[in-house]
Amino acid sequence: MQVLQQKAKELLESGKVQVVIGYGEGTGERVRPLFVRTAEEVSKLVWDDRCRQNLAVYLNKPEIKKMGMPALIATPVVVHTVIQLIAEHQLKVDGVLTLVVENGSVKELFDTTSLEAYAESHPVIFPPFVKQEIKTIAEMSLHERFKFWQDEFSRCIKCYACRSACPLCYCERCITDNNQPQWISSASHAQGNFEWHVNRAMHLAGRCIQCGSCTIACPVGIPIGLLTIEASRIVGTEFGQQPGLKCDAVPAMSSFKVEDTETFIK
Amino acid sequence: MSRIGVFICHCGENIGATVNCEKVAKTIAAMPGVALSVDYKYMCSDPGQNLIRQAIKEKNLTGVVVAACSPRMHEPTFRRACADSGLNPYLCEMANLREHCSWVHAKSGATTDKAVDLVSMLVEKVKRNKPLHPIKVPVTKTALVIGGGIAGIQASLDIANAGQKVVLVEREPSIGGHMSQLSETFPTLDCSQCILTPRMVEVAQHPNITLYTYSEIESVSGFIGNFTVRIRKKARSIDEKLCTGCGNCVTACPIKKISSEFNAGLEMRSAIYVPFPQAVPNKPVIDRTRCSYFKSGKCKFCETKCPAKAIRFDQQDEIVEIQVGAIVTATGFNVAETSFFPEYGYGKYKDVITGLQFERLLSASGPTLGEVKRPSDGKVPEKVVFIACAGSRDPAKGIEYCSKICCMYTAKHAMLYKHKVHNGEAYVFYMDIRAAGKGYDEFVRRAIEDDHVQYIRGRVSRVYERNGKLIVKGADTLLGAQQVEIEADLVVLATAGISNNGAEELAQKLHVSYDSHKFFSEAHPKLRPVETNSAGIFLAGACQAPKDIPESVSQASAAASKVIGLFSQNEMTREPVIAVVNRTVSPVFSTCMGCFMCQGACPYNAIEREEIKTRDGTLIKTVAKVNPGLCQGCGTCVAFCRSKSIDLQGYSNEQVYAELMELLS
Amino acid sequence: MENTFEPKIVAFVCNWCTYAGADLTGTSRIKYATNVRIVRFPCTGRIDYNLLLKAFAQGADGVIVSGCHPNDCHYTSGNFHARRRWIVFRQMMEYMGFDMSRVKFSWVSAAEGAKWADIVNTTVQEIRDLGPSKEYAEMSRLGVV
Amino acid sequence: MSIQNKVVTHENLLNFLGEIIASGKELYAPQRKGLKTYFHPLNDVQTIVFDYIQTTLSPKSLLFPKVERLLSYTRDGKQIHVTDSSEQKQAPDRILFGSRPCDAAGLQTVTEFFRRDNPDAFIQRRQNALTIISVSCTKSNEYCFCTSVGISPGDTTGSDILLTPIENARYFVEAVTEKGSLLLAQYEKYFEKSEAITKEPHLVKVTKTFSSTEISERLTGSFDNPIWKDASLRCIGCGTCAYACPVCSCFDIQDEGTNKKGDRLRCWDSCGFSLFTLHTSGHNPRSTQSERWRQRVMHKFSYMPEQSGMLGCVGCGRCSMSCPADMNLKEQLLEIAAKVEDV
Repeated sequence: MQVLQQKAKELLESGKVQVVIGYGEGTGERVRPLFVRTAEEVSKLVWDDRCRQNLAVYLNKPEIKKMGMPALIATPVVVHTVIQLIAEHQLKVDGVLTLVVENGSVKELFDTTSLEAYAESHPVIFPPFVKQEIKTIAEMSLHERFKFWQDEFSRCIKCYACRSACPLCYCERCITDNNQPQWISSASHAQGNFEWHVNRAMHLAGRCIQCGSCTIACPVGIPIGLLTIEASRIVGTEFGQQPGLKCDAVPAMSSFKVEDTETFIK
Repeated sequence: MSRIGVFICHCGENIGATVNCEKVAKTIAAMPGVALSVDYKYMCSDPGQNLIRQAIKEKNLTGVVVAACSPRMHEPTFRRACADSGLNPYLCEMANLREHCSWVHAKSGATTDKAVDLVSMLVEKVKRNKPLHPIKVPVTKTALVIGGGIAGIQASLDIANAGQKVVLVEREPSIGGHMSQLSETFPTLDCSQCILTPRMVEVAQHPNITLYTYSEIESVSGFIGNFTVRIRKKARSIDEKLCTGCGNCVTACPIKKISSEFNAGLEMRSAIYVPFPQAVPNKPVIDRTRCSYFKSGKCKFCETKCPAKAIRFDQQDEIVEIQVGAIVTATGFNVAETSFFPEYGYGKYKDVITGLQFERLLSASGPTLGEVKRPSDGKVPEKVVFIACAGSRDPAKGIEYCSKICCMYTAKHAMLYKHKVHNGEAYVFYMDIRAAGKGYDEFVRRAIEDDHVQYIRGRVSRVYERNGKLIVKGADTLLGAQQVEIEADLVVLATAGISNNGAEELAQKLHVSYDSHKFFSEAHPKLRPVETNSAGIFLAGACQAPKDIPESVSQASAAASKVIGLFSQNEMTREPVIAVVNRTVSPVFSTCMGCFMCQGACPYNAIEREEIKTRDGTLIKTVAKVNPGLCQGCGTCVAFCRSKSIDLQGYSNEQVYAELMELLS
Repeated sequence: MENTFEPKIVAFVCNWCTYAGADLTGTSRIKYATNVRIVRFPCTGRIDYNLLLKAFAQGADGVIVSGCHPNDCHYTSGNFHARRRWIVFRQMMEYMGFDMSRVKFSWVSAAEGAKWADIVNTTVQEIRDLGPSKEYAEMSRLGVV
Repeated sequence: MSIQNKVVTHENLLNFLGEIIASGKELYAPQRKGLKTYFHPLNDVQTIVFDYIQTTLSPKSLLFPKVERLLSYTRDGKQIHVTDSSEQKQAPDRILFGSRPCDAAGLQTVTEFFRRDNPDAFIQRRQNALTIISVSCTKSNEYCFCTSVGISPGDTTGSDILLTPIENARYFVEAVTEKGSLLLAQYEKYFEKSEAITKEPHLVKVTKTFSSTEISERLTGSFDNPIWKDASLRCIGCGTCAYACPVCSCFDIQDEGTNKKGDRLRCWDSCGFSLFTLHTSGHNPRSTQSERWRQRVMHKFSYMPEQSGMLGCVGCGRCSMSCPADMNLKEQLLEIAAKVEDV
């Protein structure tokens, strides 16, 4: 924690960055996003296991962009996110200084090579309970899966916290906010909820870096991240592509191979 | 509120006998927004079309649905009829009641119900149609021809003679291509250079043609009518204006052991050289990879001997940027080397040569001045074996296709050999003789019957050396696959025609597709053989597939006529069924987030980046923009766009959604 | 007892291959079931998976999606993109428990008039055997007070 | 109407609730799903959860559901038939058990909100058919601030019956309204008469940290204060706070259907979304998140008191608790109290 504060101080004092995006103490036991703009404030930065919200979501927020060059305190998945955002032209490589803590020291990831090398050596690892959930769903019959998701979605209130918490849901106008035509019913009935979750999964297919921020954000506890994890798993299995590893990656879903195989087209 | 006119066609009995057209018309008349719904015997007839024209005027229609045959048949007809009455033609849609309904179903209530559905969905669609206007694209009336072989020369001359400007780019120091290397041409045996060189000179002197030799295409951007091409003029190391072409430099050059490209490696050239005596332009070039001065900083003999003081060692490559409206790709082909064939000695036997090398041996301008002398010892070969299909039609070699020209030139080679070496023996191993073409089969027969060339149907399994002779082992399949062994003095391989070096790279610069053998792909194998899938880029000659001179020339003329057709108008009109990216007010400007997924999805490279800036030039955001000149309207981008910021005119999200909703309501 | 259920089936097809193929079915006067309604698109690449969802939401019993065979796309690659999209969409829907046996994907070229008739007839029969699709359409009422 | 005081044992309370279910009424009570607690209709009183502070979502949806059909239409040719759902729908008799005093106060605000100007028949009917049995708070957490907004852990506002846990697994029962008295009278056998009991010793102490009237005053004129920008930096713009809130009542009217049939639906909406104020022209009067956050606070603590004399907040703390970015309303209000200058 101290090394991080020290690094933040150096970066702010040298003028290399104008804001350090990190975590600070929040309500009760919680941590919350913190935007440190002066060297005096660096002591507020905290760094421990509670720091799970994907802070890359703030990189494109206009108010934060206006502050100037940001340094982003990153967990491994956040590094994947930064790479994916670069690949999708939402971020320039030199538009953010990514800070990772490793073996008690802070490393600056400032270019394609350092970002990609870090991401390569730090693959996304699911916590055991997520692995268990994935396994449980995989073992369900089609009908059981339908019931499972229907039960989960029945609590969905369409607050779109999943969308807002996701750093890759950066559209200014989400498909669900379209009304000509209204592709996704804005009502939170079973069908509207299903449409929303199918679309979210499809839109994140081959893009979801599996940070779990959506699941954490969901106020009604839907394990919503499992959907996008699955979408990325399908893309990985079928087309051998994984998001968040290469800054110049061609998006899996807007490319194709003549050799792509399927068995369902007659 | 829409005022849609619906016209149900009986198509005589074709629809009327199966579908209850009156009932369809009546049901549709009750739809909201339908101002008129009628049925008629023959809508495509003059009175039928007049019905539409009148109704548009009288009822002030805002849209028309004609329920008749397939839109693939009569859509243009009815759209024209609408346009006649001042209704934008894109406000007219067709429901397919014939091919998709009456012709495939029996007369029944269900068939009529289906007809009602088909019409009603189009009514809902057309309510959301927007007037569209053909896209006008200005045309720059200059053509770029890439490649100065016979195809490029022919295309250039045809376009230039039609009064249009041409820029011809050739990467070698001279134009002429493979044809300039040939001895005589089948089936008439006229001298290749005699018919080619006048054309080369014509190109050089033509006022409408700008010639860039020793130049390559650096980059191509833009679209039909409006390409920007950057050409790299490689440094020739001489001042072309001063050079008189005297040749003193070539004589002076001490580096003389460089294999001559023109003579297919059968002769040597110097480091400063003119590729061949009839070269156009007849100006030397310094091969910097071989020149002593460029390698070690010493020599400059050529400069000393140049009376015109034209040598320029410090010359730099020059980039020329030009604007063109059309591009003809005529980059030709190459032949596989003998080293491609392990069974024939991997190119280690000097007297196993390619057909192209044999051409040089036969040529009066060649290393032997037209006398057939074998490369190893200069002896006149007494027995020559020609092996056809060397590589071609051989999946094991990765070349499944027929190289097409070899049967004919092998016959020619054998014949010319016999003409020159009267008592020599010529054997041809072949798989099939493919001599389709005017006078072609007669030519082969002449070789066999008049010139006694011995044709053996079978493959050669091995060529090896024994006592200074080349032993050719093969089988004669017409004699029950009997083993044949010939002691030859010279073996000529009709090696496969393959795509030219750098073809793939060029295709990528041009964004034209190419096949697995890196030959460029035509837009349609039957109906659009000289076009590519990139509008405004055409194909001529062997860059598309191996072909002979007459075929290359006719394709070149065809490509030229396409270019001339394009240049016949100042503006080109294109179908407005294209994708558009939305634009809205500040501060959003467009809901496009600039992720450019659409760019990857577009087969036509029609998606560009547009920077939205404030008045003082600060970048606000970069968004996608569709180039209307390139977009062909497939709509693949539309389905990819997550924020639904891109839409396809004519098949917009709103339109297709409304169709579906009506259909299932 | 004979199954008299007449399913409602929507077909999303491309203009250049399957639409033209269905035209050929007509010109060849090959008869097939009346249950299918074609919605025409320029290319399979244009077909949004949301249309499939909306079709079932509106009470379709089955959906056919059809276009040019691989390598035959009028626009060279629209069908390849579509294929990739469907590979993911199908699996994703099944992950969420949606029965994809009501969706039939096919390649029908402009020359395959008979194949089109066959696709329609077998799809109608299969959907008829599955019975009406109600569950998804009725979900628009679930959760509404 | 006088408040009749009774006591009930925990066992009898469950018997009482069980009988309500048996009588065919819908009973909504706290139920657990994973780590979250919700008000859900139930059949088995044993599944009722008692050890919660606030439920995850407020009971607001019992009056103001997340999706509600207002009307349906069908069309035949050019004839259109509209069915007004308010004329058709019968509100079911419902008992809400386990709401907290803050929840009950919230329900009252929602009722009031929809009663003003044009009384909303849907919500009124549901309110009439709803009997609210709240349970006083004996525990609180760092998110609670009811006392700062004029409510207390034993407040009867909005409840029909209030139960306050007292010693020996019993509850002190207050019948607050006629509706409450009637219900108690119907199930008299489970309740014992009692003298008035002082509730305070049994209730949790929630310290009053600010004065809402002072906040309201300070907010007037704070529109352009930079505090909004700083405070909303970490807001990610979702609708969680509004949807968890027992008071927020903004909605969006959606027409769903085709040419032939369809419904008009009323759906929850949130001022936190940028779409909320987006005009057709593309102009958005609240184009930044700070403006939207300001709207949320101002509406609850300045505009509502000004327009209707009601606060738009009951201090339950759900908005802060459920916020994915830990936006804390109480903290913000304290900051306003400290920072915003008097006008």
